[in-house]
Amino acid sequence: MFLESKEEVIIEKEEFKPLIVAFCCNWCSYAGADLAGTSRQNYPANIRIIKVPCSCRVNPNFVLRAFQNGADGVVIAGCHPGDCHYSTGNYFTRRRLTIFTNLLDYIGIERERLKVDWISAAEANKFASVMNEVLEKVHKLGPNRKLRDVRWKR
Amino acid sequence: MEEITLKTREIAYKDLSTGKVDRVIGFAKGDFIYESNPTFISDIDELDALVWDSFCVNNLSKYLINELKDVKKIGIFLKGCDSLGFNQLVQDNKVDSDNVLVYGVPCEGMVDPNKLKKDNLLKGLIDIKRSGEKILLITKQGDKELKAKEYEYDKCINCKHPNPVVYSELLGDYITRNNNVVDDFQEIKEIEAMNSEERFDYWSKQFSKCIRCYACRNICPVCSCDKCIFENYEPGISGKGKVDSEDQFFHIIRAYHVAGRCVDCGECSRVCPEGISIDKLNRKIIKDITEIYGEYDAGLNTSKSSVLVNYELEDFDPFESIKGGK
Amino acid sequence: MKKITLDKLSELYIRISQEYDLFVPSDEEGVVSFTPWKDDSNVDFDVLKTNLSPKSFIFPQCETLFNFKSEGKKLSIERLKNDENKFLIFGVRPCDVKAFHLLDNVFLREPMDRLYEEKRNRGTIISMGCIEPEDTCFCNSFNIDPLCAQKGVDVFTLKIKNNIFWKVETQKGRDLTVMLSGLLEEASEDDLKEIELVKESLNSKLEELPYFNIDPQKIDRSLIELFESNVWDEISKSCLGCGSCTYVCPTCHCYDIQDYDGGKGGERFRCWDSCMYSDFTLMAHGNPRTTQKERFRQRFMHKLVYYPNNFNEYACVGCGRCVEKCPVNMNIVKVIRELGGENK
Amino acid sequence: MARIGVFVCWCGSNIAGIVDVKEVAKEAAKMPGVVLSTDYQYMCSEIGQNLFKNAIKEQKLDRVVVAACSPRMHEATFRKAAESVGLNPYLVEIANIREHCSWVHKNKVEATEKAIALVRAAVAKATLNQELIAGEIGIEKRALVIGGGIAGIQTALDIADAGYTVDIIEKTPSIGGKMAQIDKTFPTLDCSACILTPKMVDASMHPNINIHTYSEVEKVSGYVGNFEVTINKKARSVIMEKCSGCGVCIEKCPSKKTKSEFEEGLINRKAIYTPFPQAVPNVPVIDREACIKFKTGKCGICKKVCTAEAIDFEQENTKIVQKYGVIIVSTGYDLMDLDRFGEYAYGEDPDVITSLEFERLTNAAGPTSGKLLRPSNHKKPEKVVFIQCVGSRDNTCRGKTYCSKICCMYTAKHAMLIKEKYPDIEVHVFYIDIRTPGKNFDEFQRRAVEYYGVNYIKGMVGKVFPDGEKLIVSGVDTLIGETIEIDADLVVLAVATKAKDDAEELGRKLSISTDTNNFFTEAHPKLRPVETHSAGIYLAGACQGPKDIPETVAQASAAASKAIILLSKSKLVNNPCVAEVDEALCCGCLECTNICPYEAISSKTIEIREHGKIVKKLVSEVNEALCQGCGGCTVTCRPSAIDLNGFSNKQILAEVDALCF
Repeated sequence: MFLESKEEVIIEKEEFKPLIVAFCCNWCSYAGADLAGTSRQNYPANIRIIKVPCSCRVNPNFVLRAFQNGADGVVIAGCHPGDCHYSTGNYFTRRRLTIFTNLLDYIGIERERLKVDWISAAEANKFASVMNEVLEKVHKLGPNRKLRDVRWKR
Repeated sequence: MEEITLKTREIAYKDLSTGKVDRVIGFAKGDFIYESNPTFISDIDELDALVWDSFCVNNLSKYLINELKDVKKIGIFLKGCDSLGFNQLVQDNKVDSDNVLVYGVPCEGMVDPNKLKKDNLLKGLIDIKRSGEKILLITKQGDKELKAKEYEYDKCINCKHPNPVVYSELLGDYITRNNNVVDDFQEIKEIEAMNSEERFDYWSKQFSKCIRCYACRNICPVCSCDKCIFENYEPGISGKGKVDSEDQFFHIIRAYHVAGRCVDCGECSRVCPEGISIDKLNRKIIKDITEIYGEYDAGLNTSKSSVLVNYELEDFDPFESIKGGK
Repeated sequence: MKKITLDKLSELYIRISQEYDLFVPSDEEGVVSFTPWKDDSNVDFDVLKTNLSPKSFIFPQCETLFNFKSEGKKLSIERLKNDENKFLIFGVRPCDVKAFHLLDNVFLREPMDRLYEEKRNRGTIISMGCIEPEDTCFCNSFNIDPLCAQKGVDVFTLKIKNNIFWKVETQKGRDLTVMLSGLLEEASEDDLKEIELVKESLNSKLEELPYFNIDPQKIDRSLIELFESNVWDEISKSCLGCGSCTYVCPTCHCYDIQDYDGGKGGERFRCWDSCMYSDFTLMAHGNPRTTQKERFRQRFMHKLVYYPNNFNEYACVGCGRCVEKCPVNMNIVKVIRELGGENK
Repeated sequence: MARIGVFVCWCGSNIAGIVDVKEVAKEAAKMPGVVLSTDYQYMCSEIGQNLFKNAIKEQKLDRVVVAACSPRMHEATFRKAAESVGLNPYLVEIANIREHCSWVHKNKVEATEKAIALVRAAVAKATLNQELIAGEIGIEKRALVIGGGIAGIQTALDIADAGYTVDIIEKTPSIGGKMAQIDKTFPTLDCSACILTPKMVDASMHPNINIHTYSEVEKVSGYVGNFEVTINKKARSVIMEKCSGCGVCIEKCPSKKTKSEFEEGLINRKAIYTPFPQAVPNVPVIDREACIKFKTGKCGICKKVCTAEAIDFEQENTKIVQKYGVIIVSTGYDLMDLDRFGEYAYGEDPDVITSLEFERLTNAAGPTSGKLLRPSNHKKPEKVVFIQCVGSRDNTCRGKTYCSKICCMYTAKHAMLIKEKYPDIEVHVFYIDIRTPGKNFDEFQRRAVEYYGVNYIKGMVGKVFPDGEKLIVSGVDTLIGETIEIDADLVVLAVATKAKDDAEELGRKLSISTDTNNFFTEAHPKLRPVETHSAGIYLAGACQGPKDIPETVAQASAAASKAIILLSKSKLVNNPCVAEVDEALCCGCLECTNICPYEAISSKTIEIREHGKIVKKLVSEVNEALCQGCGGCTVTCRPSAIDLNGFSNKQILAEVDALCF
């Protein structure tokens, strides 16, 4: 019995491939991701990027939908405040997501699962390290069941 | 009958008869003594129906949206909390304040029939009088004096705005309420103190009670969209399925949609047939905004746009993890 | 007539729950609703109106009709296997039982609704009469006797002092009673007398109820007259258009059918809908009822006119839940009055 | 049902080396709506593009997905190709399986899995893509150059020569900038003024160039092709048109207490002054802070002596509002201030000077008419010590992390200038490294050492302190590993260059970004060095990073040619991915208007039928020419009435769903 359960634990750990959905702004973070590629950085393949024009395009609906459909973590990355291609977009992002991440945390979603950061087009290293960091944390937390829509089949 | 009732009739008579307003929105008694209902009066002969007592809990201001499509000028009776909602409606361009005469009514707090019922005080109730922090029940079995705080609506107990923040006429004098509130956000902090598992259990239990009747939304003075995203399935954002994830989605997004605009009138929680403490979501956001962006002022004025459509260059930034760039 | 003393109830619950999924009215955080019985459930037989009506046992707010799997471009439909578990609801009030019957009219006529039928068959109903009607009760306006078993009840009970009296009504009820033999004892002569007294005292209590004079029979205008009547403009004004009345109502039975696309698969489900909502009966061309007035009218015309035209019964049982729950205290009683349904 | 074609590119082995492209194509074929799925070595090659075009024609594809490199590389390529065969370019979607997949992942199985997911997302999005037609906007055939240094002048001249009107805005009373202060230029040692002033004159004479000196940018609105700039022309107190530039007013002005900015404060100037003799325009300006008339109301001598009656004390700041098609930023640089570098005794001892001050000291037109004298006692120094990298390549918070690039060369130049004139003066140079890349640069520096015998010491200076008449410079010679002390008469600091203090503020006005050091950031460090991320705004000179004159001039001409390319177009197509309002859903709260950075959203009142009644309704309205498509408005919109073409709510949700598949 004891042995069995132990095995299960191991299997569970091996099988858990976290899914991370990353929203990257076209001008900085997406370009940063490109540069990470050009400079052959390395980060886990479970990170899937969606291009948005600006971090201020990311609607909380999108984040929740990702969690509903089985994402274990969500990343939102934009230009550094002050560097927004649209000059002020990410200032609004910053406020909205400050409130929204707090709200999710309050509802009981671990903060580590929703990562917001500023990554410039030049910060290939940062892009990779942020992604690795997120993945590591999410992996520690294990699969996300919260907000999950039971009807969604993966 | 309370004199304030007479005042409401006087002013309504004055303004209706002089044509200053075409219609007044106020309260009339319902089937039970502990029931005062919204009423719409355009005819001075019907003014005797107007009352003002300890059960005028509803915020009438949202009715202005439709009524103003009907008539030009409206007089409306608003309490402190109502007036905040009114301002927000003006801010959202739902109501043109030029067409509204606000009769402000200072409010000592409204009495919750359900609390009376729980203590079995409704039986044989004839009338109820309010004076300061005491309520006097006049019943067939005789009179009974009660501590007001114990029988007020929860939302009234820590009322911050007993007096209207906007009005063209004030009925009665300003009221100061002695709220011996130690910490405004005590209950929020209690939830924050839990670990994330406990918090999630707490909230999913609350949310799963939801029957999606949308009473919370429809009573809310800042939920004034013509077509709510939760009544429009075309964009494929939300569905009708009664599953936890949908309920959670509804409540999170509802709270987010009123973020920075919620006037904390507590109506959402009052009307929830399942007794979900919805305001604890709104108040969490209010707490954060107050702590991060300073004094929370939704509903206090109609000039400033809400927190989330503003920014400061030096806003607090909780996100930057690994330093780099700027 | 049998009886059981309150102290034996928990024994009774245990016995029942061995055979059935047992649901009892229990108080959680001040809200009384039918929940699965647990040995620590706080059972409450004094509150008449459970927060939600028990209709959700036979007509859940949301139920899957079938699942589908999608592989590449192909879709395949998967039948659901039905749930075999027998369930038993203890303490359903006569008004709510009547409501079951009103739903049967709709769902059990041809073409029969199999999902509904299947649940109806799995369920056993132990009803309980009301000896202390509340201010908001007006079942008598619909000729419901709060002390008599309604059609479809398997066992009818009455809670008087610390006895629960037990009257078998159907075969289902009989089987259950057999199963519980030993727990239930025969009611004595005195008991029967006491019951009679209770019955007599009730009438006076009913007469004192604020809504005693409500009588839909008195509404004498024709469908068209009522439909065209301008009372609707006035009384619908304060309606917020929320769905609380429809969702707490034991007789409202409108539903919507939607599909959920769940990636590799999905499901078609039906869920409660409310005539109060702007998207109710939404069609390709748009919505037939664009104003709240029209939606409001629909609800009460349905309960007081359309349904009776089809089934010779009103689609309201006077439970009074809507009276308690409406955020603005607009309810069917006021509507009936406005339409002239009151004994002067 | 859509007819989608999927094209998976190998990119040689760049993608195919890690991602199983065949597998990806095979999986894509199964996705709903996909009628064709294929792979090819180089989709961007001509053969690849033909394959792509033919497939669209033959298979009647109405959507296409190209799984290849980043859209930032080839999206435009495939959109063009699609357009050429009659498919709306916005029906093309790119799945980035190179930069975001094959290049960052090692595990072939995982990479292939991910590639399939990315393709699924692209297919899901493409299914919802709409035909988008780009609108056209006219171009204001006029250029604005901000900053009248050599960069600005060169840019202006080139654009003007191409036949377009150019306005130069210069903050100081004269154009010329830093180059005008410099004595000689490396590596040729030809006279700076001699090559600059002709250009200044050309600029002032050029029929297509207007120069606004003593002016600043106040506000910038609009967008590429149609910028609207408000210029604040500060009151000069001298009427340009009337002034003959005789200079009598300056002569007679009694106020002498102000340090001359041009002379780096080595001497004073009058309250009414022209920065330097060759100033363009050669019209003085009254410094109202210094002017006695303005301070006390008395005086006014200048007005009395001015025969041209050009003096006007009542003159006020004027605002000019002007439309421009393009803007070139050439605001230049400054020297870092040294208050954090006490060890060099700069500011405490007059004989410690900056390199720019030295330029003035050796300049024939300078305060000492070119004679090298110690500021303290006007004696000829015997020993001069140059200290390089003062604040440059400094990782502490005091200095700048970057190399200021020009110091090695000008220090060598300075050393040579001294040796040339006074072979007897001992010259020592402290340096960390010598960096002299560039044509004839290294030869130049070596000449200083080998021919002129300048003593180069590899090491930093720890302290400079006065010792009687002398200055003791104590530092380390890292080559011999000993501390050495030199009793110098003059110490010249090669102070780090820095971006202008108001660069960030200007950047915000123009909505172009600045980097960690507040230098303006170019659109791409290699491929778009003179463009910014804001279309129609270009960079020239040291405002983008430390540069010497030849580089600055080269970049200036480059920026000019970019500007000319744009101005020469008859029309601009604007980005059709703009916000759109569904008036039926819009509830008129107008929160969207509050956040739009381009003021592209306004409101209007429409009349709608609401059950029989005609009612007025307030709704938002998007100006497609102004909207830049950030999408911020869509999130403020609670009923989702405002949506973004090309990145609609539905499209993004579809992508999320697909990635979670």
